[in-house]
Order: sequence, then C-alpha cells, then structure tokens
Amino acid sequence: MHIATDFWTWVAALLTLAILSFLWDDNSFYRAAEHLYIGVANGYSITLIWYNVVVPNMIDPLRGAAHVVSEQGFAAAFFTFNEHNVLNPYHDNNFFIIIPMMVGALYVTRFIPSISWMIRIPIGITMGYYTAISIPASFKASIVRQLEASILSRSDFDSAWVLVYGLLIFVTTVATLIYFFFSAEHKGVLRPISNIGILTVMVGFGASFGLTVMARISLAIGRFIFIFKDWLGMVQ
Amino acid sequence: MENKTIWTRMMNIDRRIIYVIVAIVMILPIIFPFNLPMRVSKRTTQALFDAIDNFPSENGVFLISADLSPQDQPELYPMLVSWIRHCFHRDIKVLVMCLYPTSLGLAEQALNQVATEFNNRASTGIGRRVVYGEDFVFLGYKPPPIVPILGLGENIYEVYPRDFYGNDLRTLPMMVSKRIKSYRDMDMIGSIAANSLPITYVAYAQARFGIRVTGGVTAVSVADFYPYLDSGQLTGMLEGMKGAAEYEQLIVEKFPEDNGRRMATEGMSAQSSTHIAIILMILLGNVCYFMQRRHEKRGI
Amino acid sequence: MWYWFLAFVLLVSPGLYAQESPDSPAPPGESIDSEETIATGETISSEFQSSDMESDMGAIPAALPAEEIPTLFPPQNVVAIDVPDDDGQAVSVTWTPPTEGRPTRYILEIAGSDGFFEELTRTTLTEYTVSQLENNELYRFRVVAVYENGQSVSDETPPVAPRDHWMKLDEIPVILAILIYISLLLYFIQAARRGVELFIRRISGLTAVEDAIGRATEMGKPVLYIPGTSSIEDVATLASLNILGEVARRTVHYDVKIICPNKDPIVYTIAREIVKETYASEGRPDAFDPDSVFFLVPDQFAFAAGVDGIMVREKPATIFLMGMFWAESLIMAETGASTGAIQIAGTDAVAQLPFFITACDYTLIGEELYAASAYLGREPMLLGTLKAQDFGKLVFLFIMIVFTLLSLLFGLDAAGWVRVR
Amino acid sequence: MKRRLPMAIMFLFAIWGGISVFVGKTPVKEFDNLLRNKLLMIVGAFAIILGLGSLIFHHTQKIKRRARFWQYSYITLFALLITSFIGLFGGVRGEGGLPTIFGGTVLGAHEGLVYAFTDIKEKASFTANPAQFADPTKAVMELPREIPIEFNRFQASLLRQEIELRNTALRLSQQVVPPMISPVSNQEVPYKTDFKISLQALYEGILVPCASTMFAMLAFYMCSAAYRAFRMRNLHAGILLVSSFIVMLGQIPLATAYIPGLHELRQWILDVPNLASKRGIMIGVGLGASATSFKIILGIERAWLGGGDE
Repeated sequence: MHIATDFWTWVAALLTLAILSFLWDDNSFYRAAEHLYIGVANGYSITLIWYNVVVPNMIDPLRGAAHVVSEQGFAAAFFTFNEHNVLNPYHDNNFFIIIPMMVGALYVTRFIPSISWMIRIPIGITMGYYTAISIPASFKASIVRQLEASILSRSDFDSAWVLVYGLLIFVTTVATLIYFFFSAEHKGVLRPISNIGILTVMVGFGASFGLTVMARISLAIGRFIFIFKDWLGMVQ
Repeated sequence: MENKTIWTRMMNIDRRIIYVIVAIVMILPIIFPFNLPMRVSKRTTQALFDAIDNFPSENGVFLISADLSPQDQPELYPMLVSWIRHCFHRDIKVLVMCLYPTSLGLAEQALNQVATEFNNRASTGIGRRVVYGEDFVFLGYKPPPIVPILGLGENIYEVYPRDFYGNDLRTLPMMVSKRIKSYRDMDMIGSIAANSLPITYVAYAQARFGIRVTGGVTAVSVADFYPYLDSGQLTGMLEGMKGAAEYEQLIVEKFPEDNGRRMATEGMSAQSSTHIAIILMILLGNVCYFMQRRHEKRGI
Repeated sequence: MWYWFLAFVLLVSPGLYAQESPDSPAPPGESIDSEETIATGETISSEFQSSDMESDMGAIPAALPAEEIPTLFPPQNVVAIDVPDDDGQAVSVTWTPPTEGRPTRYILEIAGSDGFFEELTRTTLTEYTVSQLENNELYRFRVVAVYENGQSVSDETPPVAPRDHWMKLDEIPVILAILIYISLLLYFIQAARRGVELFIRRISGLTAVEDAIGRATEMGKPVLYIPGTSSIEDVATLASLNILGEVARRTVHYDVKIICPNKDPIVYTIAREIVKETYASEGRPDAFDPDSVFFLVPDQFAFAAGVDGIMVREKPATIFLMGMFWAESLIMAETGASTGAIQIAGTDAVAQLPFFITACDYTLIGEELYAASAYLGREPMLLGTLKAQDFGKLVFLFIMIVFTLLSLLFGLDAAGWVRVR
Repeated sequence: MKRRLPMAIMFLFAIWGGISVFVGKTPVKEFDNLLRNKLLMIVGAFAIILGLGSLIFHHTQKIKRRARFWQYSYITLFALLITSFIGLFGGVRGEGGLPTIFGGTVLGAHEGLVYAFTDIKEKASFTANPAQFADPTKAVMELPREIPIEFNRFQASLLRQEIELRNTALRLSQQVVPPMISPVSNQEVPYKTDFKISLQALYEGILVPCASTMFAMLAFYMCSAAYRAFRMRNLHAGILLVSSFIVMLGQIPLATAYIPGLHELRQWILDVPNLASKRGIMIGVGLGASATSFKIILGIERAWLGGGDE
C-alpha cells in the first residue's frame, strides 16, 4: 500500500469524498465542493470559448484585416477576391466579421432597457436557423427511415422466428402510436389497443432501466477504483 | 406507532441504509476481484468488430468522435482505447475529434496511452511503432457540435484548419497520403458518447452524406439505439462496460500479442455483485410490500 | 544528382507523388533506380512490399511484365456517372468482376485534365464514390484487378464531370412527408381559426400542473422550474420554454415564488424574458425578482450539483423538470423526491423517461411534452397543431399498413419507395 | 417593430435553413457553411456574457443580502476569477505568458514558434517528408540545456506528445515509467515531472473528479429508486419490474452463463417490445418536434419573444 503523493490526486480524492457526503445529508463540505465546482466550471468554459471561438473567429480575422489595411489601404480589407477572381465578402481577413459581432453584441442590449427588445434579433436568428434545419433532420431520421424499417416485406418471412418478431414489432408499434393519439378518448376498440401500447412502452422503459443500472454502477466502480487504487494505493 | 409492522418499516427504510449496502457490495470486489465467463453479443459487439475488421480498403480511415466525459469514463474510455487498439493493429488510420471540451483530456489520454503501449511493445520487437500524424491525428474540439458534424461532410480543413497541436492539418502525412477531405474518404464514424450523439450523426452525417455510423454508448442509452441498429442506420455498437469488455476479449482473441490493460474486464466483477445486490433488494422490497398488504387485509 | 533525391522523396510519400508526378521532369522509368524496379516488378502481389511501393505500382503499369497480362482478365463494365441530385464534387464508379478469375482486390485509377492515371483507392468492393473532385472538370476512370500473380487493367471510361445540382432529389420522400405534414398543420390551424371545435383528451400529467402549483401556494414554498439542460437548438427546450410561460402565469396568479436555474446562456436569456414579460402582462411587473431566473453553469454535472443544492436548501413545494435531459435527470429527480416535493417531469429523451417515471409524481412522455404548451394554453391555434400531430400519426400508420400489405400481397419493394440515402 | 422585426429576421433565417438542406449548388453550400461555422458561432459567443453577468449578479446579491449560506458565494466567485485568470493568461496547457507549470519539462508556444525550456539535450535531424514542416531549414538543431530553442510546430507537437505520454504513463501506473524515446532523435531523453496549476491541471484535478462523482452518485440513487418504485402495485408497474429484472439479470455474465435462455429472452425484450416502444415514441416525438418548429417559424408560438409591446 502506497498512498499517492501527487497534489492533484489529493485534491481530487478530497473533492470526491466531499461530494459523496451529500448522499448522507447536505453539509458544509458538499456546499464548499459544489460552489468550487460551479466556479471552476464556469471559468473553464469562458477560457475555452475565448480560445476556440473568440480568438480564431473574431480577433485573428480582425487582426488580419488591420494588417491588410495597413499594407494595401482600407478598401482591400472589405473587398477581397477569391482564387476565381470573384468578390469574396466573407474572406477570413476581413472586416466583414464585424457584422456578426454586432449582431452578437445585441445580446448585451438587455442591460439597456430602452432598446432591450433588440436582444430578440440574435435569438431569432439562432432559433430560425436551427429550428428550420431540425425539421428535415427529424423527419428523415425519426419518421421516414422508421417508416421504411417498419414496412414488412416477403423476405421477413423466411423463417418462423423472424416472422413472429416482425409481426410483433409491427403490431406493438401500431399500438404504441395509438396510445399517443390525443384526439380520441381511449374507449371502445381503442381501449385494448392503447393498453397494449402502454404495456409495450412499459416493457421498453423497464429494459432501459435495467440497462442503465449497469452503466451507473460502472461509474461508481470507477470512482471507488480511483479512491482505493490511485489515491490510497490499496489495490494493484 | 403500534400498527407499524416490520414490513412497513422495511418498506420505508432510510435510503442511507441502502446507500451503505450498495457501497459495501461495490467496494469488496474491487479489492478482491474474481473472474467471470463472458458471451459476446452477435448483433452489437461482434457486428462492430467485424465491420472494423473488414474495412473495404486496407489502411482504412476511422473517424472517432470521442465525446466521453470524465463522468462516463469507466464505461466509455475502455471502448475508445479498444477501438484505437484495433485500428492500430489493423493499420487503420485514426482520426479523433471531440464535440465537447470536456472530452479533450480523455481523448488525448487514450491516444497517448495506446500509442505508448504500441511503441513500448515495438521496442521489444513485437508489432510496429505508431507515429502521430502518420497513424493517428487528434483534431481537437470545435463548437457547437453541429458544426463539425455537418462541416466534415463538406471539407475537414475548413472545420479544422489545424489539428489539436496546432499543426497545419494539410501537412500531416496521413491526411496527405489518404487524401482525406470529407466523410466520403472515411470508412466509418464511431461516436462514443453518453447522450444521443450517435443519433445526431445518423440524422445529419449519415442522412446527408451516407457514411456508416457506429456507436460506443453507455448502457443507459442502449435501448434508444435499438431502432437504429434494427434499421441498419447503426453498424453494430458497444453496450456499456459489458460491450467494452466483450470487445477487449475479441481483440485479445484476434491479436494475442496485445498486452494492454483491459479496464472494462476488470470492472465487471464489481458490476455483477452490485447487480445481484440490487436484484435481491428489489425482491425484498416486493416481499415486504406483499406481506404488508396481507397484514393490512387481515387487520381490517 | 538532384533527381535521385526527388525519386527518394517520391518513394517515401505516395501522396506527394500522386500530386507531382505529371509535372515531374524525370521520366518514371529513370526516376526509380534499377534495384527498386526489379524489386517491385518481382513482387507485385507479395506481402513484404511496403504499401508505399505498391501504390507507386498502380501508377506505373508499364513496369508490368508484358507476358503475364493475357492470362488475367480485367474488370468488366466500368461505368462512371456523376452522382445524381447531390451537391457536386462526386462521381460514382461501378464495375463488375472479371469474366474469369478471382482478383484479390481492385485498384481504382483516375485521370484528370492532364491525362495521367493515378491511383485513387484500393477496394474489395465493386463500387466506389469518388469525392473531392472539381465541379465541371472532366475525369476518366479505369479499374485494375489485382491477382495473386499480377494485375489486369480495364478499359477507360468516357470522361465524366461532377456537377452540383439545384435540388437533392434523392430526398423526395422526406420532402413529400414534410409537405404532407405542413398541409395538415395549415388545415387544422385554419379550422381552429374558423372556430371548429377540436377535441383533445385529458392528459393526466398536465392536469396535475394546476394542482401542484396550488399546493405550492398552500405551503408558501417556491416552485422550481428546470427548462432542461440542452441548448436552444433542441426543440424540446423550446417546448419547455413555452410551458414555463404557462407555469409562470399561474405562479403570478397564486403569488408564489418561481426559481429557474439555467444551464445554457441563450436559454437563460429567453427564459428570463418569458418570466419577466409574464409578470408584466399579468399586471405585476413589480413582483418580478430579477434573481429568480438565473444562469448557473454550462457544465452538465456542475449544474446537477447546483440544482441539488437549491433543492435541499430552498425546499421547493413543486419541481418541474421539463425539456431535454441527459444522465443528470435522476440525480435531480431523486434529490427532489427526497425533499418531499411534488415533481412533474416531461422529456422526449427516451432514455431518461424510466427515471422520471420511477422518481417523479407525473411524467409527460415524449410528444406529450410538445402537446403540453398547447394543452395548458388552450389556445385554439395551438390545439390545431396538436390535431395535425395526431393526423400525422394516422397518415404514418396508414402508409405503414398499406405499404406492408402491398409488399406482402404483391411482392413489391414498398420499403424502397420511402428509402432515402 | 419590436416584435415584427425579430420575427421577420427569424423567418428569413428559417427559410435559408430549409433551402440549404435541399439545395446542392455550390454557392448555397458555401454560404451555409460560412453561416454555420463562423457567423452563428460568433453571435452565440456573446450570450455567455449574459450568463456570466447573471451568475455574478446572483452571487453578489446573495452576499449583499446575507442570504442563507452567503459565505459560500465567495468560493464560487473566487474560483471563477482564478480559473479564468489562469486560463486566459496562462493558456489551456500552460503555453501562455503566465507561468503555470513549475519545474520539469516546459514547452511554450508563441507566434507559431514553440520554445522549449527543457532538460533535453539532443541533436535532432529530419529525413522525412520536408513538406510537413513550415520551415525545412530548421530541421537540424542542437538543444543545449535550459536555453530557449526554436522548434517548428510539428517537432514541438511530437515532443509535447511524448511528454504527455510520459505524464499519462506516470499518472496511470504511478510506477516505473518506460524510457522516453524522443520522436526527434529516437534516443532516450532524461525526464522529470513537473507541478502544474495550468487550466488543464484544474480540469483534471477539480472538474473531472467532481463530475465523475456526481455521475457516480447515480448508482446509489438508482438503487434507492428501484427499491422504492419497483413494486407490483398494478399491471404497468409489474411489467416494468419484470422487464427490467430480466435485462438486469442478462447483464451479469454469471447469470447468462448458467441460466439457459436468459440471454435470448433479454435480447428478445430489447429487439421486439423495446424496439417497438422506442419507435412509436420516436415517431411521435419527430412529429411533435417538427410541429413545434413549424409553429415557431410561422409565428404561432411566440413565447420566445416574451409578451410586451408590439
């Protein structure tokens, strides 16, 4: 048994214990660890955004554009031509990058009450674009491809097992869809079908839960291995 | 107070007692491990192993989107290590990228670990050395996720002009010799993630660019991926620690010289004991429930 | 002397060779020293040659011993076409195996405007989609069959140029599905506008919302609302924000404090606007506490840790967990359950639903989350979209059943009609 | 104006998004790439300012109001300040101006050149493809002791890679470390460990253990949730219980090895009912999500605008 001598291993181990102590009850160790965690996580993401977004996409192009201006005059930094001699308004080293920066800066208008409505512009841009591209994507993956997979064909009937499986999947899929049908009360013929649907859903959820248990235990095991092996050195 | 039977009390047991039991059951096998027989799942682990083993051209290219975070490390990290090992054994070029900053450290650690493993082995005369830039490239991280997912379908050099270490990506020998530009030049995407990223890859990368996608996923999300596995959108997958342990076994069977640490296999004994404990607890909970109901009926 | 160096460089870097060979002033035969030529000539199929050497072979078929060729058959029917309805830069090449013999693999070669063939890829399949070509440039292709004892080259294809197309027509099933759905949506929205009564059955989780807020009033404790842990790109987050508006309206009404921690800065911004405006539109702008909606941390588990802390310290009477969640779902739901709060969850994250179902009092499953804002608001136009959702499901069911019947009764490839690339 | 303009802009971008998915023409594609890879990212980066503002406001308010546990807010604020200071001035892995790595082998990068302050003394020479290197003239160099030397980026990255390899090996095994072979000269390099307070060190020493532990707590929560909730109260709960039970048993190698048919039964549950239920939910979710997207684009659902004046 040789206990770790590394500073950061000790920090990690003590934080691990402090957070685990929350299982017993809220206590000052947990509160300290939680607040430290939130602070460091925020600081970490600021730094990453700085290096991965701000520097390469804002500062570098502006610096490049300033350089172009100092060498070739002001117009060159706005009107850059690409290799096909086509005007390229979105060349890297270009003051064009100021436009999205200005749009982004509208977020900050929230602090100025009289024009705070302008915050809706960057929000609208982001939402408009991403909601629009999400529609074909979700139609393709969750609807059209699932439709294709749901349709039975003669080749599914090659063996008895495949046939039974295929039919069962078909019927239970229909039942699940019926269960989520909001336009009608689950009465009459819909009642047994939607019951099959909810039972199928429950089997699916049970399976998910069962599978998850394994995943979560793995994580706890990982933590204990850290404590007993890396920190305390009790296990080889 | 007097009508509180043992069953009622057992049913409303303080959750801390459960926590203590679970901790003990988990810790003991870590200190005293035991070995267990294993069975490889055909549709998931074996299918994936075969797919990587049968990349159409030798020296294939495998893009690994390593989006594991430290939290899911015990499950996902062994998968990443196994994939890289398999690729290095088969001389498949490996591209690793991260969609989340939290994955960077682990992804780099995995590459380094496997590279050290191979290079140490090579120094004893077994296998070959692997070299950064020739056998693997670490692309690093570029937010938000949708940017690299879609962007790599068009042009990898636009999304990642430089690799993680700041090299001009176009100058790396492997990128030059394999003429890697977009998904079309890669054989498969392997998405290691604790969330639905493999499905995002299916929805965007596969739907738009037609590349094969596989997943290394936590056991929790496995159930979600079955529809995709069934419809052929996913080419095999690894199911949590169990899948990783199976993959480790397949690699050792195929490449007996592999002497790397098999982390998933190590964790499986504590895994089993805790499962048994939970199953016993659920049984106990139900026994208490029924006994209490019987007691109530008799009482009324 | 310099071209010996060049030859060396070319040998160690096949990629460079492929790019520079047309410009190379030294004839290929001379640029490789005699020893190398003999080595490659003898070992076309043997294993010990490095892949670098082999890739050079593809480009120098002249080095092949001539007498071996007649015994080996070339690949047949090499066809190269521009990939239809794509965004360009790609050509699809297909071929059939030779009439006799079993090649170990094929080498696909490409020639651009300079007319030189160079190796593109090697494969065991009989099709390949060539990418990263220049649009509107002409290319020719040929396929080399590699046998145990030599190689055989096919005919060249006629020149073909990759083009970019206006419409990606391979997506027709998707476009059709979207169009059908849009028309359903518009129809039902119009119907709602005309005042047609649209029936929607009771959804138990949603009726629980009112009761839960009522309970918070009785207890004089706050309501905690988590709008998921995803970004605004996730539609579930948008649905959750809509529900937040409805919940906030009720908290204003009952004069209950609302706490809304956020994980994403943009979501935080919108959530804050929504709550603030709800207070204003309900006539209580003064009651809005600017610190009630706040940004916590963008890290998944730091967020869970923070929310856990809020739960045990503020002891909210009601907890809403609506939107997209990942693994942190149960951390929050179990901690919430241990504080004795009423919990209402809703998510379309199928993986997290089982945990919400075991740990929460009410759970909105999948699309019920999307239905919720329409249902709570009871606004006719929103109900219209709910109806469209239902009919979308009916259309799906109809196609699924009819296509299956067609496929089974007549042996048609019905699944192929909706196949997308 | 205050509502119409944002909605009009939103609609325009939505139309563009829709077009870009189905149109394959190169200019469309190029602009879409630009929009996605650059412009939207720049716009989004500004939102973090609001987030941070809110965070700082939240905690300073707490301290001001002397709210319950206000002392802990200092921890968050200081941690935030120190972490971002180290990150912004020291670089992610210690390559910035602020010294964050002490002792041992230090590498830093500046303006494309990488300086190494190391104990490494060796002669480096390159025979590989010169096109890899920005400046082939720097291919041969002497590395005297603890004097800044110029590497080109590729060499430096290889060297840094090796140093990280050593660190990883040290961390993983805590024992004898294999000799470090320089990628530059293929000779063994003397090496000593260092002490870091770089951002990477904070990440590995604080964020990783905290996140893993939070996640690991799930194992405990799952057990207590299972104990309390998995009771055969009715048919639905019973079905949930039985199916999770079978799947859980099927996870244990021991059980699948000795209970005949268990493996197949588990697989059946995952293949058939699980598949069908997930597919059913997925189709509904797809329709629901698309409907919500449409409602937003068409301006029917406008919660994101807040209420407020027209």
